[in-house]
Amino acid sequence: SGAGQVGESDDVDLDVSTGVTDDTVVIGTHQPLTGPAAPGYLAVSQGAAAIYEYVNAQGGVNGRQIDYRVEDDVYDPSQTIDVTRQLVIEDEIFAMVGGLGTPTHSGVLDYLNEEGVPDIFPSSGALAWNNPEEHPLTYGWQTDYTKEAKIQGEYIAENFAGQDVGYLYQNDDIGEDSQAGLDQYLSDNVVAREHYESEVTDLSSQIAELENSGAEVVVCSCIPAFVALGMLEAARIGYEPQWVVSSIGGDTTTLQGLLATFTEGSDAEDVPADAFLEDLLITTYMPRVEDENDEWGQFFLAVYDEYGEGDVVTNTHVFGMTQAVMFAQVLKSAGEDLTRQALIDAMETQEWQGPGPVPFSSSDGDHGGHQGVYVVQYQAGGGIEVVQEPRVTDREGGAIEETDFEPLMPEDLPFHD
Amino acid sequence: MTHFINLTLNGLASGAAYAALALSLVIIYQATRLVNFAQPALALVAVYAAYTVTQLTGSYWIGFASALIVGMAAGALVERVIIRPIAKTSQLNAIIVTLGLLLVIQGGVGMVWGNEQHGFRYAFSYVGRFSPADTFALVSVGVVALLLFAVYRFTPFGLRMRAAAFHPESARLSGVKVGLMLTAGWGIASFIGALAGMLAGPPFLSPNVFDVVFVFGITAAVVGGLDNPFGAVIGGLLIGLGMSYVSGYLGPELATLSALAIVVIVLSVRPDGILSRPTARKV
Amino acid sequence: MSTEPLLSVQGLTAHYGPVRVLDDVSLDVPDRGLCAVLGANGAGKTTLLRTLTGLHRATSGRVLLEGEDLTRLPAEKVITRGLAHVPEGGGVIVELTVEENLRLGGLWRSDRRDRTTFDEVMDLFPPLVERRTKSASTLSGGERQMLAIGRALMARPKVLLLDEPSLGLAPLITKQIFTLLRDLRDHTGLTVVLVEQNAAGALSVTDHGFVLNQGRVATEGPSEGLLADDRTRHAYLGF
Amino acid sequence: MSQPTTQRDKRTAAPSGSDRTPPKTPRASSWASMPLPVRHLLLAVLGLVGVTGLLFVTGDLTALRIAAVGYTMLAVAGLQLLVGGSGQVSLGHGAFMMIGAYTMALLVLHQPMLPLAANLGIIVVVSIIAGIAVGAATARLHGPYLAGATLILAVGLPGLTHRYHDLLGGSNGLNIRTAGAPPFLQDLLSTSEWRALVVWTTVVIGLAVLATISSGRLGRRMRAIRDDETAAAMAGVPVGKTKVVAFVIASTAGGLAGGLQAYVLGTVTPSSFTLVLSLTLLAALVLGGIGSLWGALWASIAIVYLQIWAGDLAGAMNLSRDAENNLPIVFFGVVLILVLRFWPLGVHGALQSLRARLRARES
Amino acid sequence: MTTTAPEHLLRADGVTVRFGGLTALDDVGLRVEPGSVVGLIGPNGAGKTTFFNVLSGVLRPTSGTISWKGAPPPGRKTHHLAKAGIARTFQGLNLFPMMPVIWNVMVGADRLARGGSFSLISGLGRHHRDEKELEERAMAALVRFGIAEYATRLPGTLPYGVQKQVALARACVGEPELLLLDEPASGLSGQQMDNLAEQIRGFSKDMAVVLVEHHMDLVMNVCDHIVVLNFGKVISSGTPAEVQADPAVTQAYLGTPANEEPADGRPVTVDPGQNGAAR
Ligand SMILES: Nc1ncnc2c1ncn2[C@@H]1O[C@H](COP(=O)(O)OP(=O)(O)OP(=O)(O)O)[C@@H](O)[C@H]1O
Ligand SMILES: Nc1ncnc2c1ncn2[C@@H]1O[C@H](COP(=O)(O)OP(=O)(O)OP(=O)(O)O)[C@@H](O)[C@H]1O
Ligand SMILES: [Mg+2]
Ligand SMILES: [Mg+2]
Repeated sequence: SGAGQVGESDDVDLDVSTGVTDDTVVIGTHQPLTGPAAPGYLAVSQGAAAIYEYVNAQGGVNGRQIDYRVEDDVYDPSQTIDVTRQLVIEDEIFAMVGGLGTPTHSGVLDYLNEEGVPDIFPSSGALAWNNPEEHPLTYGWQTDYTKEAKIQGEYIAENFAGQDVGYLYQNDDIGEDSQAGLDQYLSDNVVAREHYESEVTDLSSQIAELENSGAEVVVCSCIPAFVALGMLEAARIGYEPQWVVSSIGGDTTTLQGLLATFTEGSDAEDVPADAFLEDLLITTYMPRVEDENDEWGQFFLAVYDEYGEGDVVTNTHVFGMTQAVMFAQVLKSAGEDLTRQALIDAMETQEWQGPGPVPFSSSDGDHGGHQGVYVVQYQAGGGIEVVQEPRVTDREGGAIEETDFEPLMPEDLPFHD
Repeated sequence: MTHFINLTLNGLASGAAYAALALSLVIIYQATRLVNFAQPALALVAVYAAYTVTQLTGSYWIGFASALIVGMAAGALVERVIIRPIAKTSQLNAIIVTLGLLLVIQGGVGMVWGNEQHGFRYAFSYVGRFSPADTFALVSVGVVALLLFAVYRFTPFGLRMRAAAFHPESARLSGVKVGLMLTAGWGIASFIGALAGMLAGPPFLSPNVFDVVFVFGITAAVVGGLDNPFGAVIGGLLIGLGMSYVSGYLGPELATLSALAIVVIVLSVRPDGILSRPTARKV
Repeated sequence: MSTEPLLSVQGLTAHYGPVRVLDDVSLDVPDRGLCAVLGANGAGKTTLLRTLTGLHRATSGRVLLEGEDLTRLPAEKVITRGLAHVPEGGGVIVELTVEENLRLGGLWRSDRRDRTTFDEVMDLFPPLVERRTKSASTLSGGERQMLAIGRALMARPKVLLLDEPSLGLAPLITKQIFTLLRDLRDHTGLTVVLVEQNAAGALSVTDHGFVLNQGRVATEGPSEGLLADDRTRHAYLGF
Repeated sequence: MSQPTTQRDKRTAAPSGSDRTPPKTPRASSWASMPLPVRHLLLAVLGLVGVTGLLFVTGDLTALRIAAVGYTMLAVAGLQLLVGGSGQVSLGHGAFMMIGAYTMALLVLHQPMLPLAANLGIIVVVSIIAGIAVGAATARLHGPYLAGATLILAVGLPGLTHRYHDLLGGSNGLNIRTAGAPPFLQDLLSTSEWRALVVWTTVVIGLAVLATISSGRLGRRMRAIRDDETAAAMAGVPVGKTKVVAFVIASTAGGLAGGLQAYVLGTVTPSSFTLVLSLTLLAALVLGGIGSLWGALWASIAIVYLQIWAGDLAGAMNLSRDAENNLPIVFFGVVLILVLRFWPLGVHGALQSLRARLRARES
Repeated sequence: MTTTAPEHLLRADGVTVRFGGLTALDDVGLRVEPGSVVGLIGPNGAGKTTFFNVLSGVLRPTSGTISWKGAPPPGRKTHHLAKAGIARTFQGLNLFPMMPVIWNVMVGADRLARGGSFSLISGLGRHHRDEKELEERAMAALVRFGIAEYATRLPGTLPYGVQKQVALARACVGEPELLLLDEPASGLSGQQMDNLAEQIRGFSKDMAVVLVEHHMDLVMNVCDHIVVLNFGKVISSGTPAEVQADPAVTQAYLGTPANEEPADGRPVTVDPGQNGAAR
């Protein structure tokens, strides 16, 4: 028989409580802790760990302490496979939570589903996660790139009507999916499409090209390091477009940290980090630590202060923390009698009420996770202002709609004992 | 046309960084006949030291100086403690040990300073198509290459150094303190490596920041010819320009492939690099 | 010999791994002496010279130069005490130019800027003059040997150790070099230790000979004596 | 990686890297009188039996790692022939693995009905072509120049996946699903165990071929070239051709290894075939011992397990987060340095001298 | 010459080699008949090794032709010539330092293996028999040269004289038709030199020999014909007796007694060209 001809696999048994004891539940994740991708993503698991510590300090969930195991895969899919198997077979995790990265997680998607391991909230905006037919145990998390880009596109079309737009995107599914959304609203105004490879940290030719094309608005579907690089490069050649950054790159705390030390004591001192970031538009779906009015943001700061390890709290930490809160929520809903089936049932029936301020979907054949984004703008001095309330949409040609979703505040949301 | 000029200037700027690292590799090669994979790691330590010192003192230039000193000391130390006993056994072993060192130092830096990114400024303003920082990079690399060339070709010290590298036993029979020369070679090379790090490090530091630069540094050294500091400079600029043009006109995903193309083309015409001397008589 | 020897080797023993290649070798070389060290292949001649200059560690025994103990000194220090060594095969550094090779030989001297030695050596080997700036790798076998000897002379040594200098040299040149050695001894007071396979030739220019056999000094004596002694010749020198 | 100075160090006995196993003085045992391929195939069968036994006593996770040891060993063994045999230090071995892996993935995706054996056969053909291309392009290069060229090959080749995004999947690569154990074996073997067996069957055959080449005439020709090209040519050895053949053999082993990796893991991405992989292969080879195929075994065990052990160690040591994260990297580096410091001939060399010492004590 | 072979085994005509401005060989010709021993002598730097390099394909001449058995050689690369039956030793020995002596010699015998590329790559077919045969031949050669005891040693650990024997064994074991020997006697003792003469005369039963050597006794003893080079030019050729009697040779190479004791007491100059024409 052919090497590529795969038979049907048997149904998996979900009525098991692997990794669960009376007072603990073991969960695992794969993250890049070292290697070139580590600087960008290290904070995710740090944030999550802080929340689990907090939850455990409050008595755990349904009397169980959460044992959070983070394995380093160096962002190399072949290592992801090994550490995932190690987590499943050796550590006997109850569920995989927040496995990070598109190429990495793609490699273990089938395995987790075949082994009957719930695959909750992969940390990536790829479209692949939302496929309940093939991967019934996988529940997406991040607002997918196309949805986000549609809302970005609409916002730009409305607020910068008639202006020329340039794209700067990472040359993988981030860029591909983002363009699919942006083009629905902006295709007539696009004057340049520039991409970068995450291995090459030189954006000079791309930025030069963007300037050349006369783009007045630049949409950056990039990770934070490349947002910062792009801004520096633009500043270098005196190019000042309106930057629009998507959630993955719009971590102003991180950006600020990078740009502040960078400009410290240099000739560019008169160009403080603020000046780079001023008026920056960001689409986002999570609480924000820059926002003093954001109760969740403030809550996270407080939790991290007590349970985290040093560091400035960035929105990348918040990414992990939001995930952890939501996982704790669903764990609570799953009840005392914890089995994998119970968790899946809880996922399907959960009424999500935060911390993210946008609706969340994990049921009815839609495992898409966050459904939309809101738009914030960076203010001089480090704060942000919400310039457009959350809107939701689909990933196809559907309309963009406002939502009346209201998240519960930290003290009202049950996610620990 | 402006696009072309932009690409050229960009290429020169990044080429200067490659050239600097290539220079340090050429020095080590001339002093020990080794390709030193630990070079970027030594530069990393130096630059992180500069980062810390700058944070503490508030002065960039004190940091800059400490980077050079730390780099040099680290290079000399590594030679004495780790490389020397192993280099005796075989050359391949010594090269592999530099690989091991790369891991140890890179991991060590991660342990001490964390794997997060840190912002790190340029020596001079980076603003401008060809900014003062770029000028500084290009000029300092050029000056260093010139100095090294002069030292190697025309001073007794340079002669001793080359003799020790090529034929340690004959060098000893001529009264050359071979061990000292090796240590000095590593020290100087790491000094230049640290300089390269200060040029190539900004704007953001992380333990892996030099991985890519180093690859192009090696490429540049090989393209230019390992026996000549000017080769490193020419190779660096060639790689920098080539990659800039290709990524500007054809697409950035082809940048590394274009470096490969440059290597293949240059080495197929001149197997020992652009500035190689005629191959030695074999029998 | 009544006078204090210039170079004195006392009970020298050396090994390669477990194999003993020098076994309690003692020999005295007088000031201004011309000595030959002879022996079959593998007798240990090369090893003896390498041990003298510190390229190879002695297991036991001592090497004294003008009474100073050199045994534990590394080669680069030994050289500065006035010992020069033309190794087997010459050890020319082919990556350097001819001139650089020569300059290297005298580099450790404080008077290295003084060009007279250099000029003298150049005068001795005219074929090297026109190849001064060429890479030493282009030299022919014999030219390399000249360069090696020249480099050793650049150090203005008290004692010159030569390991088969005639290797690859035309007969005329060999003769001239042997003559040169005598000449240098007479005019500059050089002391020479000459290792040679060409026993007859070596004994005819030297005044004292040592015969090594399996790492031991089998016999020694004035050169004419050895040359005349049939027993020694047949037993050890094979002619 | 450096150009040996002509006529340098002819005297210094450098035991390291030399072929410590000169042919034994003819011994009239029936084993020695068997042709090499037969001997090596017998050893291969023995090895396969051993692996099968090991699979039955261990679990699924170990099966995956045993498979990983298998294909890594094949890759390292190919590299060994190239570096240890012909003296061409290649830093781009990962590129060949990548070619094999993508070939496998494309075949499974686009020609799913082809049997695995046919896929492996096609990979061999593709790898041979790649080997000829690289070998011919680099045949004139020496030492560090060859190293530099192959290094940039390892770095540049993954760029193709971005260029031909639609075919090769860009940085997300390709995901494939391959068939598990045939029905009649399904009760006996788990999918992972079946795959490990498939891998090891291919690997032992490959190793038998490599061993035969390495200890036969071709191996001797390569070593001759490594030691002295002119003298080898003067003995009638075609230098350029032999160098290319060495590359072809290495690329085939590497390509097969990559293909097997894709088969086992079901995913190929450019980030699995970085320079780090190529350098790790070479480093591990020297660590294991460059002179013998046994060295390749130790090397592959080191590649697969050192990280894991270090991870366990770090977990047990209660370090700060930064320290814990980075410990595995440091650990590998330290092991590498220490092994080469005290056992210049690698683990295999150390074991050999240990055996020699034990034997000396016995007699 | 008395041999009546209709064809020369090797014939070189008008060989000129220039290195930049230096003419290392200038219109040099040579004929070698089967079974003969031809001596090639001349001062240091005369171009002898360079000529060998041309004959063995290591170096491409600037101009000039070589013919092998009356036809152009089968290829221009060294290994083509080696396959055709030319073997050589090197002035610098060029042994394979990291291979045991027996393997060194087996490489020399490699051209006698009869298996094709298939057996070479697969290790099947003739390979096993070939290997056995090569090993036997190599061992026999070691025995013949009296160095069998060193079979498993690395060349670098051997005395120079033994290394020379290894090099000789490696060159001869392949049963070449033409053997080029570059200073085989340097570093040998008198006894060994006699053996060498014997060996060379033995070789010439099966193969022709071209001998570069500075030991005149040996050269005069074994050569049928001698060619003398100086500054890249042939300055004399003929039988040993003829050459020895040629004053040009005496002046340029062998030296006259007058040279030995310079009259003025100044250090002598070592100059092979002192009597030669300026270039
Ligand atoms: N590096 C080495 N390792 C092991 N044994 C060695 C080494 N070098 C030399 N020997 C051994 O030491 C002994 C003496 O060698 P040495 O080279 O001193 O002899 P020699 O008298 O100079 O001979 P020749 O006249 O041939 O040069 C020989 O048996 C040789 O095999
Ligand atoms: N590659 C080269 N480049 C420049 N000059 C060279 C080269 N090869 C040889 N020569 C010169 O050509 C001349 C002839 O050299 P060759 O080695 O043939 O001399 P030889 O007759 O073998 O001398 P010897 O008896 O000393 O070995 C020498 O003067 C040498 O310096
Ligand atoms: Mg000797
Ligand atoms: Mg010669």
